[in-house]
Amino acid sequence: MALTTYVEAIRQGIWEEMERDENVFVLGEDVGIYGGAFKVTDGMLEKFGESRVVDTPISESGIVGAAIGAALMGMRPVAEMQFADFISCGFDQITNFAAKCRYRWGAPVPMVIRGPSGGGIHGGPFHSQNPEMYFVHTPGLKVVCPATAYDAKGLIKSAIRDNDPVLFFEHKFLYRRIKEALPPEDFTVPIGKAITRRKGRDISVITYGAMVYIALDAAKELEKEGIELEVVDLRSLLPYDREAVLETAKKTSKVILLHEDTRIGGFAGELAALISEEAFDYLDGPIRRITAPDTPVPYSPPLEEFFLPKVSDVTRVARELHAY
Amino acid sequence: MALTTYVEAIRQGIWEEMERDENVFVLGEDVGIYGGAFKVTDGMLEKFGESRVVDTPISESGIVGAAIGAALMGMRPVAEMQFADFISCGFDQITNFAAKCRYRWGAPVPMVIRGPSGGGIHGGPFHSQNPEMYFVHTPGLKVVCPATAYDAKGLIKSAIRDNDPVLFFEHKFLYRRIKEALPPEDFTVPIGKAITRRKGRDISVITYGAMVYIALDAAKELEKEGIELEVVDLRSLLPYDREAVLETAKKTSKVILLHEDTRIGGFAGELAALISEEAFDYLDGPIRRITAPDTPVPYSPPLEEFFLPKVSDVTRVARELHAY
Amino acid sequence: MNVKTVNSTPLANQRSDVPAAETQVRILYYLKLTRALEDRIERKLYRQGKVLGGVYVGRGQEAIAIGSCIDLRPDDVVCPSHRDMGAYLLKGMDLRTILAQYMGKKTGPTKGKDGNLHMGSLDHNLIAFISMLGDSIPVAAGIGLSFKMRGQDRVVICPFGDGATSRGDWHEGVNMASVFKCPVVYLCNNNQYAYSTPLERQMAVENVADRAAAYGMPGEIVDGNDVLAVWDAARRAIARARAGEGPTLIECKTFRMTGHSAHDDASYVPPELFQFWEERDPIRRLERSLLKRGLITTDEIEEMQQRINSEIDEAVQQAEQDPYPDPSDCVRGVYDGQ
Amino acid sequence: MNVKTVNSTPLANQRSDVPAAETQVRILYYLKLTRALEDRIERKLYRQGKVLGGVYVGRGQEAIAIGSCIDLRPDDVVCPSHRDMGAYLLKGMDLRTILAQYMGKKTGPTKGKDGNLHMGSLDHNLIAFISMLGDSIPVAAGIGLSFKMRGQDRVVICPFGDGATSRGDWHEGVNMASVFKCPVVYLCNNNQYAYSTPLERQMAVENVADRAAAYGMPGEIVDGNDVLAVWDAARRAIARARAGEGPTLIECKTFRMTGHSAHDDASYVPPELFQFWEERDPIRRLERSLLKRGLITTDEIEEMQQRINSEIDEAVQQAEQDPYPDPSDCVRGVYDGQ
Ligand SMILES: Cc1ncc(C[n+]2csc(CCOP(=O)(O)OP(=O)(O)O)c2C)c(N)n1
Ligand SMILES: Cc1ncc(C[n+]2csc(CCOP(=O)(O)OP(=O)(O)O)c2C)c(N)n1
Ligand SMILES: [Mg+2]
Ligand SMILES: [Mg+2]
Repeated sequence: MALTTYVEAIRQGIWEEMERDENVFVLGEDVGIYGGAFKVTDGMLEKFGESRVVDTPISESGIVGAAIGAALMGMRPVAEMQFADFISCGFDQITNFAAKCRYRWGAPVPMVIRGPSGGGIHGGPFHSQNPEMYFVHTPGLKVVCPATAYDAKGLIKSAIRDNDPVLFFEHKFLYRRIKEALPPEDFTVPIGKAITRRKGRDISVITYGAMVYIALDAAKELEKEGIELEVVDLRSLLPYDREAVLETAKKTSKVILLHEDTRIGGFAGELAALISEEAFDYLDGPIRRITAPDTPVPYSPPLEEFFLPKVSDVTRVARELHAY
Repeated sequence: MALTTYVEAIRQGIWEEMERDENVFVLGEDVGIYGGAFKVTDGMLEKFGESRVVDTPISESGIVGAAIGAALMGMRPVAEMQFADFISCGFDQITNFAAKCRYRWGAPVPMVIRGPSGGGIHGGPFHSQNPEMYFVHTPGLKVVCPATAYDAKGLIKSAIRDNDPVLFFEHKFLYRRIKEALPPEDFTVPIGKAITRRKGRDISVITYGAMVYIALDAAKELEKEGIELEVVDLRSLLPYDREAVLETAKKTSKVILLHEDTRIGGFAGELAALISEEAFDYLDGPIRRITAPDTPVPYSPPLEEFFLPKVSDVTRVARELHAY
Repeated sequence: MNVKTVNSTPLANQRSDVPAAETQVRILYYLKLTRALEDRIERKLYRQGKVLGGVYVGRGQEAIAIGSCIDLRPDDVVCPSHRDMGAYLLKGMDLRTILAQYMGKKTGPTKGKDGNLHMGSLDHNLIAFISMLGDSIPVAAGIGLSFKMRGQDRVVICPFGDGATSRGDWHEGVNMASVFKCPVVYLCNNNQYAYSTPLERQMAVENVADRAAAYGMPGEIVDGNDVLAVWDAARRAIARARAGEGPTLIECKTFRMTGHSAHDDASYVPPELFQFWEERDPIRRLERSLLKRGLITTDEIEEMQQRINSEIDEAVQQAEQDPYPDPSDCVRGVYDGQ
Repeated sequence: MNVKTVNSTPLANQRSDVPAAETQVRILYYLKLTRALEDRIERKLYRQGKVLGGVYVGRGQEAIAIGSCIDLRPDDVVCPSHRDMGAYLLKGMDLRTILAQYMGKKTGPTKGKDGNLHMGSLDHNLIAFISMLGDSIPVAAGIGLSFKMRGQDRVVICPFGDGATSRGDWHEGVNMASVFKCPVVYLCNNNQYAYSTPLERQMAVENVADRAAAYGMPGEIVDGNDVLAVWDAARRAIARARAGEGPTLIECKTFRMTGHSAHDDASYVPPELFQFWEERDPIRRLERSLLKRGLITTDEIEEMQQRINSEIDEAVQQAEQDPYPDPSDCVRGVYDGQ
């Protein structure tokens, strides 16, 4: 059976939703004839035509605002940020207009904002960012960070069908590096549900995005030493799966929180607060954070290598926790 | 001795810095003849003239960008956001240009962005926000949230003298509600240092901004029951005083994290992570968060009353923790 | 006041026209209703502490929203700004609902979640304004874009102030609307001040309409205190939009006859300016013209005023009796199904 | 190509002029140096994997940065964009430093923290570009504002692409510069594409210069592939800025003779367009003109090319030998004193 890459899975998901629902359309910079900087909308112009595949000027705030307007009229726009870093330019429309319409006046804004995030490709400070926390801290939004091709396709479909604004952060390092066989039939993955990628009795590693693979590699290595990691992939950050987080924490009693995003104010803080608030009695050791340091994402290979959390970070911390 | 309000303390601080250093200037909407929506720049136009008190068009991103340009040339701009809520419109310039210049190419950007934040005045969703976390999660920035007139004056001076971009969030509820006698001589308050507002052996309440008063009122009430709260006012969120946080946590072994900002991704998460990581063995009970719920700030009095953390929330949680 | 078309592109159907007689009388009614309602809110309810937070009114600018929206179809959309009360009335939002909004009552369109003119209703095709000025400009473009995609001949009226045109979102939105030829009428309330900031400190051009040239869009200047002139310019811009010819920028020269908001005494405004514009009050102007043309009598005007006052009295009473939201409503409605 | 001044405001000293003979030869040198350097980076070092990440070059557009910056004073500031290599060379950044930047070496101006043209140096009065297009427009206004405040007669050259003019920050920055009369020359590289998006999908006007009218600013169109025309327009705009008359918008019509970046084959660009512009290559144009006017000989051109090649060879060797940053440098330099 043919294997589907992460990037192709997203493309298929959007494509199928556009076939299913004529209210779905894509807009963004170079999404038309060029098919998007990473080819996520490749072929859509030919298939669906100019009115549903809209090339825009370089106006992130305008793109988001226009998507909001269309969504208020019942359309289901899927707006591309050429790089997730540029979502900063649409921050106000997303956090103040899109996020608050339903709460203020009951108006649904069913839209998706998607784009490539994350490092590991020597993109430097403006093509490697992980902007998820800016939106996780904004009530009214949903935030999704898929790690596999299956989840990418299932979650982009759920995001498009969702009646609230969803931020869909793709990890560009995974675009063409991972593949899997996808079921031919229509399927979705629910927003807000985590998945356990590996069961283990000793230590829980709660993570998401590209870091899922770092955790799994670390688990393989520690296995040899008889240390069993449980790896939980959150998949969604807002809403996030409180039950799954508490369940694994209570099960292993030792928790590592791992993300590629920077440390202070990162998602690990939210998880640490939840766990120390609601699973305190189950903990047998300190909750440990493994994150990028608090710096912009540097360009030069040795610097970026230093910046990104590594398998050796997870194994080191896991050994310490195990010995604790 | 005359008492100085919180708002007047900020005005004095900026005024004195402008007298001390001709590179200091203010810019923003209606800061000139009108003296600012909350009168923070009142009288400055007459005293310092148009070239140092710059009324701008309604262009938050332009205001921040212009401040960055001036700062790169060695000026020390103090940019006003008429309401901190509107900082969302300058988000990109702040987080991508100002925050990253020094790291990328060693260029200092000594500037202050200040404005009124917080609720309690029936301002509704767009005149009551607490935007601090968007910037606390951005390496390269500093974030300050003073709670007293003394700190407001001392910290605005430190912010203006700082060689990095500082976000200075004033709490508009405190502007005219609190007063104190200020020393006549020049003084500053260091960025990054917390202060213990009240010593207590039983439970630590770590907070900042207007919530400091909620914590102190709760402490008075609990005192009667023999429960002694220790109230730590962080004053700065980035950098924040790790030592002070760990010290009080280790001392009382029971911690309440209190803020007016919403819950998921709020600063309490950062503190919970630090404490459960580095003071785990000292804890005698779960770390408890008291925050606003995850909603926009509602307008109607009963709703806003429900939204804002109250003295009764602190006393309730403190009693639970004490009994734990 | 001189009226010129700044852009070479001619507006569809340049021939100017006037509304039917009964429409002109309806216009007078809505002008007076708007004025009376906002007076009641600002000068009474706010001072009585029954309306909290900020209050902004459109005193002296009523002709703009009303002249432009009086002939809209129910399926046309308006994205009002903070001085466009008339648009809410014309789109059919009733007085009691509006007053409940100002009082933070559960019966208001935001159920107390937001205040003053920060209200909307999809049933009325009214988009709720957010404080961030200019944000509604690209939103209006997107609404118009959806009409094009669906082949609908609906239009969007998007009013804003002179100050809002300095926002980046204004530029991005107007540019996108022009590139996509969206059916939007961008309507500027140029009251010559943004809060305390006069026009010359906001822009280096004489007219907001001068900015239309940057978008290949017609830019027309009208006397914003002449409701019939606003009506005519809007009529032509709406026709142009419905015909698929794209957006138009209409600049309505007017003046803010109050402070920026209820707490501002506007001491920074030269008194002569208030006097100059007081003489051009849009309501008295229309009254004089209707009387002169025998379309209405002084008794009828008097009676109209009585009717308006009692309508408002009644609505205020009802709204005052309306319940506040339940405190726990605070946590409801953030997401679908909550 | 027709050159017109869009705005009524005349530029200071409309009489056009040409640079001194030795300046024209220096211009040729910098044009050829820029071309050779970018070719080396894009066609050699990038393909050899010695330069990672994205690579953008200004092939065919070299005349714009060089014509506008050749006569700048050391204390004048430039805020280059991603196709303005010439500006770095003219402001005195040496080849080895630039190449070290592309290779992520510690000896580059960002010490490996950032890549390609995302570099700056306050010593050279070069402001580091950030990816977010248009962000440098208000920054340039602020730099100019500081010159006004301090009574300095310095100017800022701020280049950007046609696509960047769609950004809200472009509007806010240009508007503020006009209102404050900042000494800035806004210089548009109109290469008629933003990535794959042609001009007509970005704006509803024919010329970027048409946008100047919205800011009461002169807008001049020049042939961006005629370096002497660019020099002359920039000279007049700089004089105007130094004289305190405010900003100018110069639109340089040109064409991007490559893909958007090294990985883009530009298959979406009609081949005729490349051919049309290839014939207008700014370097060969200047060579022909200098030869015709006897200001240089073919041998001298040949020799100049040799010199440039060996300068680059040497710089590449040095940069390749330069050290990478220490991994732990990652956490240094976020704040003062770190
Ligand atoms: C982005 C943003 N910045 C600042 C404000 C604060 N503010 C509210 S109204 C106003 C003046 C608006 O002027 P204008 O657009 O001319 O409208 P007018 O009030 O004159 O009708 C300002 C600065 C805001 N609401 N939004
Ligand atoms: C705010 C923002 N959005 C998107 C991008 C991605 N991007 C990089 S270059 C480019 C095209 C730029 O076109 P133009 O401004 O005409 O400059 P050119 O590359 O043609 O010289 C785009 C869309 C960006 N860098 N910044
Ligand atoms: Mg105005
Ligand atoms: Mg271009």
